[in-house]
Amino acid sequence: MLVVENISKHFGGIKALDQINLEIRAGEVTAIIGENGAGKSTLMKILSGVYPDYEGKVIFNGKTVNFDNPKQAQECGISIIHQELNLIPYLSVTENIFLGREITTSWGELDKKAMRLKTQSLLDRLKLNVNPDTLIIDIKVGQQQVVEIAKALLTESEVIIMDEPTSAISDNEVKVLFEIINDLRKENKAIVYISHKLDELFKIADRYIILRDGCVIESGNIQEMNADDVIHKMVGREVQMIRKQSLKVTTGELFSVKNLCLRNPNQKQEYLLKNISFNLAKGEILGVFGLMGAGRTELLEAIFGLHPKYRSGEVRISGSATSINCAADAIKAGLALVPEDRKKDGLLLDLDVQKNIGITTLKDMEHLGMLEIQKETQLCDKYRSELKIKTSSGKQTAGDLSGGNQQKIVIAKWLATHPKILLLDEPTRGIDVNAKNEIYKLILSLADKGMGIIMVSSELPEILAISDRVMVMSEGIITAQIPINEANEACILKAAIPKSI
Amino acid sequence: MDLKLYKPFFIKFQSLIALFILCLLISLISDKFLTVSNGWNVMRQISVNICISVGMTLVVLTAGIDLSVGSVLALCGALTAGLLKNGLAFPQADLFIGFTILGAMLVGVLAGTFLGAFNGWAITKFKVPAFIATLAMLTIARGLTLLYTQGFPISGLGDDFAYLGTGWFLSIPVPVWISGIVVLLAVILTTKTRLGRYIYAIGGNESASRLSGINISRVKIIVYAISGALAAIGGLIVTSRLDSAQPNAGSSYELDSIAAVVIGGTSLSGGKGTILGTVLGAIIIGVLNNGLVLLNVSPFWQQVVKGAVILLAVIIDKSNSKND
Amino acid sequence: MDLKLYKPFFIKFQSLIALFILCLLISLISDKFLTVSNGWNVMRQISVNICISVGMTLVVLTAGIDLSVGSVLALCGALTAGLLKNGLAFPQADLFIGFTILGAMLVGVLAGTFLGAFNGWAITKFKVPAFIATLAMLTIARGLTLLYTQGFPISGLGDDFAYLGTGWFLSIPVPVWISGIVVLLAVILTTKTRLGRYIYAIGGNESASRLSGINISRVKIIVYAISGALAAIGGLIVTSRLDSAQPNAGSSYELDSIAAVVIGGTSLSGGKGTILGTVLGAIIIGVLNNGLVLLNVSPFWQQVVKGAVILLAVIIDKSNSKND
Amino acid sequence: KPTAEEPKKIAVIVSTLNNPWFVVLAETAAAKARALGYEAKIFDSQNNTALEADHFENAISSGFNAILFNPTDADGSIANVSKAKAADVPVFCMDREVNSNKSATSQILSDSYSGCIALGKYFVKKLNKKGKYVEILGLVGDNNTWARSKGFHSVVDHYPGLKMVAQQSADFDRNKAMEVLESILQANPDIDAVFCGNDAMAMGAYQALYAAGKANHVQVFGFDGADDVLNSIKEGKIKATGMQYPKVMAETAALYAQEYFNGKRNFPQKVPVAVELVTPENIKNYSAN
Ligand SMILES: Nc1ncnc2c1ncn2[C@@H]1O[C@H](COP(=O)(O)OP(=O)(O)OP(=O)(O)O)[C@@H](O)[C@H]1O
Ligand SMILES: Nc1ncnc2c1ncn2[C@@H]1O[C@H](COP(=O)(O)OP(=O)(O)OP(=O)(O)O)[C@@H](O)[C@H]1O
Ligand SMILES: [Mg+2]
Ligand SMILES: [Mg+2]
Repeated sequence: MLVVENISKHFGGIKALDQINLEIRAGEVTAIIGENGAGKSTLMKILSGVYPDYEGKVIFNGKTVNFDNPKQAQECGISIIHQELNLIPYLSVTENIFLGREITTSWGELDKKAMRLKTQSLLDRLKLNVNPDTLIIDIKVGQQQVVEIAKALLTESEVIIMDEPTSAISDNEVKVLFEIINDLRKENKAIVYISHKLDELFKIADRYIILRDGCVIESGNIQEMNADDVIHKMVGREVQMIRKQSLKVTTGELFSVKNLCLRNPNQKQEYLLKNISFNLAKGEILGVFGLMGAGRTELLEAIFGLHPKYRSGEVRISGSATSINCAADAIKAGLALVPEDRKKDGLLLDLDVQKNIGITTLKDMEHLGMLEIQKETQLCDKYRSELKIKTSSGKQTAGDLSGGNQQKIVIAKWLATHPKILLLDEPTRGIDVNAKNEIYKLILSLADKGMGIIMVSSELPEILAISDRVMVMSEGIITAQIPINEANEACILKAAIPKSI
Repeated sequence: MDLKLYKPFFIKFQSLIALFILCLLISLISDKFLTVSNGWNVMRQISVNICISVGMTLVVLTAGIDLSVGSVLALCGALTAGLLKNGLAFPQADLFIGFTILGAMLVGVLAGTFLGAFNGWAITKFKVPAFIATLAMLTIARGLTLLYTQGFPISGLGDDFAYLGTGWFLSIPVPVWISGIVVLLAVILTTKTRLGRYIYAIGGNESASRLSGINISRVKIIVYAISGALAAIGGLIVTSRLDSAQPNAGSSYELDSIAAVVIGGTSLSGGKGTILGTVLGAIIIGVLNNGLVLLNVSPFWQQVVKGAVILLAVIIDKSNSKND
Repeated sequence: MDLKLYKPFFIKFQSLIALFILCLLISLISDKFLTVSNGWNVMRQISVNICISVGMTLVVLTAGIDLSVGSVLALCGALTAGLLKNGLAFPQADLFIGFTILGAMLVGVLAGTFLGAFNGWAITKFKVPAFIATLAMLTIARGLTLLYTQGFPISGLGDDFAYLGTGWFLSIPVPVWISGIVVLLAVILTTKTRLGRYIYAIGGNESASRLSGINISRVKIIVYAISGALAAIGGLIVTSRLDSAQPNAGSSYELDSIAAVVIGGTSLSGGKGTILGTVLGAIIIGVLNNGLVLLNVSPFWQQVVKGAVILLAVIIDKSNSKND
Repeated sequence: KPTAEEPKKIAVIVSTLNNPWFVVLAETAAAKARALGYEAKIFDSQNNTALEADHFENAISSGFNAILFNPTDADGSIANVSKAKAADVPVFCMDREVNSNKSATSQILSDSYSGCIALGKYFVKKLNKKGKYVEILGLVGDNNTWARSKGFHSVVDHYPGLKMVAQQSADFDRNKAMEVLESILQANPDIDAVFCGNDAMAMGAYQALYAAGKANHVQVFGFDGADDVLNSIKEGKIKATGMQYPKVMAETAALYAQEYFNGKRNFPQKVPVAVELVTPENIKNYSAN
């Protein structure tokens, strides 16, 4: 149905795609697999008309096509869910879904009623319980991603490209999405599916195509593959996947939280977090699981002192009560937070790697009021080799790096502060298997050195793989704390599902 | 959550509080303030700023800015006045073209539209920051005005033309009608049309809008052209009210109109705001100017008070609507 | 990739091309342009704009804007002149405080620092947009200047004070020394100190900076205070050059200095730019002003040409540096 | 150094070109200089003393031989004129003076203060020493504003029957004057006269009165002698203005420059050019062009 012949694409001097040939068939789900930076998104952007200039040919239904803009591709029947969220913050859900494709009355006036109705039915189909008039800024990332999916489903398309549609949503929503994909497959639509979550691919895909460094390495039926093969092909060498060796015996309380509450800034009487109490031992990894909207991000932010006005409760570090009212307090107390959205809250995208890593510890590099740049260079080099950050030099702009390497930079800048407690919010979101593996190794070795770690994640396998203890949250309260040797998917999920439904 | 849906309303409401306090204070001191005739007076005085600020709102909604409004106003006013008074003469070709009032006005508005479109073209085609492109136009249009008028006002344009600025229609001043119609059309544009939707979308997230198939350049050029056209309409009103086109008309109008836009709750980073908010902002500024004169505040103090009130109005706004 | 590393250099380089073309064109037509005396002439003329623009660059790097520089300049100049000439008299308390030149200058600069810090305080404390807070300060400081001077210039400040604006030191005009030192300190600040790093960080990503433990409010207040202090220094130079503090000095200086900043390659959305780029931008504007006069361009045409050249300079810049 | 064949160059530095009165002053000076066989060039200081200083430096360094000067400010411009004197470039002031007897070669001045005294006397007469009036000031930071205001008040303030009900600034701008007076009329609908600091504002004030239907009861006084106002006086719309003679001053200054080049050095320091009171009675002697 959609055939790609000899496509190459350069960005300046970099070759992102090199002589790609592949075919996407109707009635099948084709998975595109590859490391961060392999060129998956670039290829999809070519297919969907975002990049009009490239070498090679795209043949759609037997005809060579060359789209000048996304609209043409859409009108031809190719729609795409982009990897990055592409929503307008101050427009409503309806307005976003219909953007560029508004329904108008014969007067040329926007037909808001019709659009709202259609949106409602789309949202129902996706089981997203959000008022169509809500502004995008007011819904959470996971819900936004569902809106992105709704956007792609609005028009009848023959080819639907999904570039990491599940990076921000949890299992329930993924299940709904997969039902929809199955329906689409039955309607003989072609679906392209990109994800770094390998288990998803095995669940939904029919065929696979592996990309590495801009080249097609292999393609075939996914049934004939297993996870280790895929990883091997993707990375180009054997990867030793991490398995937690043994349960550590951890002693000594490092950190504890008592009766932590957080009021909703918009509705004073409502609580986002209610009476959260738990503790963390030296060298312990506490995995925090919950469904979308459980309040995990808020928990980490509240601990880190980001909402001082709305928070109550007590935080103890090494036994003594500590008041933390801003990020600087938190750093001083030995805390570090790797935020959920690394582009928005973690990185200085326009600055180079070295400046990003140095930003938290500039105070230590001052001599007579001047910065000693070579100290910063040393620090940067140290973490580049310790964390295996792939950059040409410390002077490379952070925004140009792949997701995994960006995440390592954020971790590096926090390790530089020598924290006692590391808070990680979705540390592997959007990161390929190989890089994930390296981050796991890093987390484990930090814990071995005595650091206390709280890791929020929406991926159960990840939680099970590296935690010493699992804490489950739902609707702002802790619903279970399970030692790892008693934990399994069933009992964790049971605790995570909100009681109010 | 539900409150959020009404946020645009809420924003307006905030400025309304500031306006209300202001009116209350002034009317406590002067009994001349809350009269019908002073009401029309204020409305007539702000009609020019409203026209300009409506265009500015559209520009700011796309995350742009238009510094050239004041000099475009002057140039278009002068052009209309010149054509009306002297027509177009080509002595070499022995050709003379006279203009009717409507014809001259049309040329003025078209010229404004063109200058605005040129701004938009420079901004989209060469990726020049809007601040610089329109700053350049500010200087260029002022220079062209001085060249066209040779530095002299063009006066004595006749009573028919004066109707535009000084007449009454159905007991409402004509400039108020004009600004009212401009506001109405702009409200329809922003809330009921595709173009309006795109304006908000571009200001909210330009790259996402591009991916949604919106022709960014076209929308921006149209928006700057509208701003130019509205500045020209403002120029016609000013010229007609004075019965004279002044070469230095409109200087620093850009600051007044941006102030109206921001006081009205529109964010300078684009994507958020309403036309009615801007109208409220313009009314606040107009009431303030009028009040200061009515109270016969000394010209020295006026500027201090004006600055402080604007600052306070925005602070009241912000502190009531909490998180941006 | 490698090109990117040199981007700051590249940006400067771009403006250099524009400057070079400009100088070449002017010197082809006028033999008076490329002379030593005219060189000092231009440098002395731009020294005030350089002082202001350096402060503006810091503000813009944090994604802010400072519209109040012109009137802060006027107020601080007037204050220094007033203290120098009349001292501080408290007739009720029968107290008179005379000021030395250095003392009066210090008070002027402190006043500028304070006004700037006030801007920063309003912006960070009440989340007022920088545009509005500094616009309010523009009006307030101008009003205070008029109040303090009662509308009259303060003149006759003596030869010692005049040295600051008109003297020479080691064959270089004193104002050029001052602006040179300001530039040097600012380059050190932006490249070698923690504060400088924070300024770029805040402009690049405010929420990431906050999470990294940077005290955003403190940095912003300091930056606006520096901008105010540099405007005050500019005010001292202007006052000393004229041997007189003019109540309406510095009007629309904000536009000139923002133009220098943007022509110099600093992005108005913050986080990207250099002090040296701004200096180049200021030189381009200065050379342009000087050249137009030397070439005997008529004053009306000057504005048109100036606008067009600024637009062209930025277009050359943009089209050579390709991606953003 | 210019050779003998090369024509001498004269710079005309004028405070602003944003106002027709100064355009006339500058262009007449330049035209006269050209008519006398010199090169002439107009510099616009845009009411900015610092820009004026730049112009002086540029003019001196690019070899102008004389400067016909309309200062931005009486005090603020002294330093500039002294600079020219130090460089041996003669400066002839036109219309406005600089407060120094040693800097300029000669000053050909229009006396705003005395002009407004005459205007004030006429004002008192026309109002019969009794009534409410409004004063509209020019730019409050401009010394011409105050010269005119003080001259006017030095007469009018002696009459307790004349009551100033509002004093506001309109920045010498026609539109602002109209808007300010519109608002003042709301608070003081019963005024008898308006005194404006220049003619543009007088026209704006008239416009406001006309729109309010009060043009017949309220007398408007301006200053400058602009064409618009001369016509209006003829039509009975405006009561009086102070006529300044920009052309006379400009031509005199150019002639002085010629004499200077021819070797004359002993110029009178101040040459006053009287401001004449223009009223409906004598308007026929003044033609608007
Ligand atoms: N706009 C751009 N400018 C320059 N280089 C780019 C641009 N977009 C992508 N690249 C480069 O092209 C290569 C392929 O990137 P692409 O986004 O297609 O990777 P991907 O396979 O989608 O990775 P991920 O799994 O992280 O999404 C990378 O090296 C990237 O740095
Ligand atoms: N901007 C906001 N305005 C109002 N309520 C919000 C906002 N952001 C979050 N909430 C509410 O806070 C609660 C917790 O959201 P949060 O994002 O912390 O969940 P989470 O468990 O971190 O989910 P995720 O898996 O997406 O990280 C939700 O009930 C949500 O409705
Ligand atoms: Mg991708
Ligand atoms: Mg979260």
